[in-house]
Amino acid sequence: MTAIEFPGEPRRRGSNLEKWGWIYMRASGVVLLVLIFGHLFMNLMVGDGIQAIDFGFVGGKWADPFWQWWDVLMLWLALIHGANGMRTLVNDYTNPGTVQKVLKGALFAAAAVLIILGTLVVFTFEPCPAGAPADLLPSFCAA
Amino acid sequence: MNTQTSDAETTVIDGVHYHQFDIVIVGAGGAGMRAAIEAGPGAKTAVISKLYPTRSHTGAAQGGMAAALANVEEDSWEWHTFDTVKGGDYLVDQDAAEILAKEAIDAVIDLENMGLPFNRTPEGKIDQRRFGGHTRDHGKAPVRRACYAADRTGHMILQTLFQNCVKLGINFFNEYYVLDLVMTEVDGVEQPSGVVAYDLATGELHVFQAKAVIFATGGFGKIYKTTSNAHTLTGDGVGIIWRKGLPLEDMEFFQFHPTGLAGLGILLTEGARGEGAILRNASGERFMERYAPTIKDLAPRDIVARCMVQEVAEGRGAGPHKDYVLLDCTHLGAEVLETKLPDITEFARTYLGVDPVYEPVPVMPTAHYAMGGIPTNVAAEVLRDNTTVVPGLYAAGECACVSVHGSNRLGTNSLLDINVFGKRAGRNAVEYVNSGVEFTPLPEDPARGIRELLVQLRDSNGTERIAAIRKELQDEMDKGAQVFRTDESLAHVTNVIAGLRERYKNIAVQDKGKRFNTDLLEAVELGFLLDLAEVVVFSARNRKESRGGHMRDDFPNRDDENYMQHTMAYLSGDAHSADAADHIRLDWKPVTVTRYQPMERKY
Amino acid sequence: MSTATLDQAPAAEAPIQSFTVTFLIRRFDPDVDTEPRWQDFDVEMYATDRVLDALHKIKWEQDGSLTFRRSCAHGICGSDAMRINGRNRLACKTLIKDLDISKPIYVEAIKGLPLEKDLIVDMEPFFASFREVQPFLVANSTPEPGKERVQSVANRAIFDDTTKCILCAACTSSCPVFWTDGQYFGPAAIVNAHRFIFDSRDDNAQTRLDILNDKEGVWRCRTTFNCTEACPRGIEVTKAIAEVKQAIMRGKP
Amino acid sequence: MPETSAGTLTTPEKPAKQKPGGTLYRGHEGMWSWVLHRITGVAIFFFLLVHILDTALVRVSPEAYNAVIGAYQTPIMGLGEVALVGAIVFHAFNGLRIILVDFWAWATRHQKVLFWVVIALWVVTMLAFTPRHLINVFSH
Ligand SMILES: Cc1cc2nc3c(=O)[nH]c(=O)nc-3n(C[C@H](O)[C@H](O)[C@H](O)COP(=O)(O)OP(=O)(O)OC[C@H]3O[C@@H](n4cnc5c(N)ncnc54)[C@H](O)[C@@H]3O)c2cc1C
Ligand code: HEM
Ligand code: SF4
Ligand code: F3S
Ligand code: FES
Repeated sequence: MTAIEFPGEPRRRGSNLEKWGWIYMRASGVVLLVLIFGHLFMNLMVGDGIQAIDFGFVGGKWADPFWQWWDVLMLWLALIHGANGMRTLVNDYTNPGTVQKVLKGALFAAAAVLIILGTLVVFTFEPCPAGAPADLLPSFCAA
Repeated sequence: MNTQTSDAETTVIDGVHYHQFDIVIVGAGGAGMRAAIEAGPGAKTAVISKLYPTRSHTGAAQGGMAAALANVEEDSWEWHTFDTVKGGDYLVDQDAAEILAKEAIDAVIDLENMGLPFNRTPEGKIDQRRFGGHTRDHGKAPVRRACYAADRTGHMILQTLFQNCVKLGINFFNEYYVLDLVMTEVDGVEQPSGVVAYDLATGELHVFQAKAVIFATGGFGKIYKTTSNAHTLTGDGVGIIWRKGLPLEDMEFFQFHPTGLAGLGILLTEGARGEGAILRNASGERFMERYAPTIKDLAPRDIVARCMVQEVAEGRGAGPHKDYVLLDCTHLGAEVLETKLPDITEFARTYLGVDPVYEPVPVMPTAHYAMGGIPTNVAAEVLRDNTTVVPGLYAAGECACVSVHGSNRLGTNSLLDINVFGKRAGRNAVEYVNSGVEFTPLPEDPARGIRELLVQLRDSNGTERIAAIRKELQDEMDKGAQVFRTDESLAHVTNVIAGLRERYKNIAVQDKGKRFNTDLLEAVELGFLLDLAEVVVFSARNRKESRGGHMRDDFPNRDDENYMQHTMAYLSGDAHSADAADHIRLDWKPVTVTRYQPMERKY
Repeated sequence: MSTATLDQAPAAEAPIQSFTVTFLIRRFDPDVDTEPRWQDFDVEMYATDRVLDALHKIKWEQDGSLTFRRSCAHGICGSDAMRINGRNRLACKTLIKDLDISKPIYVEAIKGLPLEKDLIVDMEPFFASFREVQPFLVANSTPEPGKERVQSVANRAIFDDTTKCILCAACTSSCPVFWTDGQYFGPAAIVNAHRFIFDSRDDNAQTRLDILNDKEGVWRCRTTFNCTEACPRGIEVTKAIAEVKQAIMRGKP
Repeated sequence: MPETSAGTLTTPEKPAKQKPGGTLYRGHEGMWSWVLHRITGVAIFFFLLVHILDTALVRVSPEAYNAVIGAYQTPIMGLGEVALVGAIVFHAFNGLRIILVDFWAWATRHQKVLFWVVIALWVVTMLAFTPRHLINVFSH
């Protein structure tokens, strides 16, 4: 009867983790603020800033477990935070159905793959790979 | 879909939908929903309302609801009865007033138990405030009797009742305009068999067959221009009853509330004066001291309104045109205004740009409340003459006349009225439908008259604008039938109305559509307004005395000898004839007096 | 200044001057139109008139088919929420003097509910959400017969703000989250749940908190504050929503 | 929100073009901060995806990593980094504002003020960051 249709349909109900998602966004946000600002400061503000970043710089940082953990923590928190935030957008702008499922699946997959990849990279990182030109490596490799 | 209903058994014949309910309640204001709460659990009930329930004008009521709870000071229901009788200038049926005052206490407690958030005393009990005409010990001093929730008492009542209807799962048919009551003769007795309603959304007609019908359609303040009433208060229910040939009682008594925002009519509750606000004229004088030395600004409304008009008439009005007086709240302080009178403070700020904390507010009387209406007995049963009831037909609320308000209603007694008599109507209707009565058969094509009326209106291509006729009616009613009336002014209005009724036959409805055709409905509503205004003026002309809300300049005194009785107006003859005398017949109905003999009314 | 004198009388002193104001109204008649269309009307108005007066003037003097809801005309019944110059307001509470009349005034129906005709939308989804939060007192205790339940002034004050709601839908239809898919319960439903969750006489708070802990419940609110700004009753809607969120986290009111 | 403004007080012109879909809702600080928060959040997310991948190149070889990082050091990317940091800083500060608004009644009442505080902090932070970063980018 209505010419301009109601965008919605009967409300879906059921148990959900929205509350935890909401809390997580805030908790992770506060921690991320510290982690990301620290990260940006170290990488962009100290010394020559972005110009100083190269393999050697990264290697130098990750030689220290402190920075390893820092970055891994940042990786996990940010990806989950970001992916969960993106899930909110998908919920807002798509209707339940295949498209929505595919998008959410893609978000989940991307976050999972990158978290695993990133974690592996940080912890299995080899600062002084054999055969690499010494001028590209962190200074301590010279030894 | 504008309804919240579980009514599955609908049949459609010739485009008309047929429903069947034990009880049909017309109107979802305070009275209608209070009845529904009583009726819903006991019988299959439908509430039909032209507005969403929460849009009803009960929500506009501000000041409070009277009950002798004695929570803050000594009080008793006898005193309340006396005040009601005296306030109504002894035209009150005293048996009804007694019931009102006695059942008030339960009515308030019921509402509280249903969840209404009353203001509280420091001990956590329902707080009470002063209100016009409510006194301790038969007029000795103002008493705190009005239970309130800030200045939103009506809002809270309406919401609370609606919430409880939701809780009970009451069937609502919202934005359905009831346009006719179907009466069928059974064994020589006319009784209701249903109502015909127009679904605003679709333009389709619905017939609701019912064993009992309760009218709770509110007032008809829109016959006046300056009024505190909503645009939708066009008296449809009262008009329907009138057109059925049933009588209307005491229609000449219309209450003008003293403190409407000047020029606008928006109400500032009497609760303001209950909290201590003062009326002043241009020179700052507290003029009520002269007229009612004992209770001053808290005299009943008819008296205060009259004094205000008199002050202005005698040149003591304030403002550039000396055409209003001032309500001074400045000494109450921001705290009291913000906590106890927040809404009216905002109204003054929004609509007049006046801040009551710092400046007095321009006010003038505004048409407020119809004391008259559909005559009922104390069981809320509608009367067809002075004593005979129409079986299965009930009325409650402002559309009804019990009469607990006589010739002048006391503030806070109407919210009480809708609860006490709304409840009685619902309860008695349940008892009636469960007493073994059958559905009264509907006549062949019960919607025919209405269908024809609507087709005729929709197709009308006359030259008269609905709004122009309505405006002229309202202007003239304000001039000739307001606080002060004379035979001359009333005769003039009578003529004007006759002319307008003629012009009404030649109106134009511009919207030819079916869906949400409010243009069409405004035309229908105007028809009711014209009918009712005519009865008001005709009854007023006939009462050659001054009493309560009816103040005749040419007969300034109360005349108990000739007029201590209710007016009963009947439609007789051709409703369309030009001369009201050709189709209105007036009769009298005695006033029930139990304890209080008429006395002079001094405050 | 407690005594008033003639020259203190405010309001009426303003010179009575009228203006021609142009209104652009988004019209839609389902019987004829497939799409809403804008139509303009010129109306003579006074500064103290309200937008509702303008709509009435148009309906009564120019085009009787213009359709809108209204009743009380002073902001108490909640009939006439509409989008005026891009914001949700009550037509009867919006004064011409508070608008910029050098430009046309845009008037359109509230957003996010099905458009029925001109300024009228179908309110049923809105009321359905309202009903779903169980907006009524559920008390297990029985008060002494013939007596009120006792409630302290302080306890009464906790939920005072949310008792003011007139169910006008200005808030819900201003909420960007509600616009997206109309699934969100919406601020008005939460306000009315709040009204009972924090009423010391009520014993059903947990149920309501569970209902609002839904996917479409309070967590969808992104604190955009459009609701709070739109509310004609001045209810601090977002604050009420925040209080409900916290009650859910605490597990009790 | 009238796009086409009109003439004088007494004779407003008819706007030539009207919005068929209805006007844009004119929300206040709360709504616009949310719009910005959303846009910046999405932007950061997509950057993060790329950023993890490029950083992962350290596992491939120093040359590969340095080649990609080199791209970040060009002037054009340098400006892009300013935008990115701007987005992160806004999102971060506004995120804090949202958290305060959620948990602290005072902040709920004064969210508008807090929005302007966020903007002020953003300006200060960007003033500290941008010149230094751009000098780094352009001085090499
Ligand atoms: C501004 C104001 C302030 C007031 N303050 C107070 C106060 O402080 N204390 C006090 O005691 N009293 C007060 N009153 C009076 C009191 O509020 C009213 O008299 C009372 O609320 C009337 O209630 P009701 O249920 O009879 O009618 P209403 O609340 O007016 O309801 C009428 C109902 O009937 C329906 N209806 C009408 N016609 C039709 C139709 N044709 N078909 C279907 N449905 C129809 C409407 O939709 C509506 O639901 C005040 C009145 C006003 C105007
Ligand atoms: C720097 C510290 C950060 C803080 C303090 C922060 C804070 C927040 C908060 C509180 C929310 C919830 C907003 C709401 O519920 O309305 C949020 C949402 C979001 N955040 Fe962050 N965040 C930060 C970093 C990030 C990062 C690094 C990303 C990207 C990976 C990101 C992406 C998002 C997204 C996509 C949303 C959803 C936006 C929306 O729903 O509108 N945030 N952020
Ligand atoms: S909360 Fe305010 S805006 Fe929302 S429905 Fe209630 S009164 Fe209207
Ligand atoms: S507008 Fe909507 S997002 Fe929340 S603050 Fe109000 S409900
Ligand atoms: S008409 Fe009642 S709120 Fe505007």
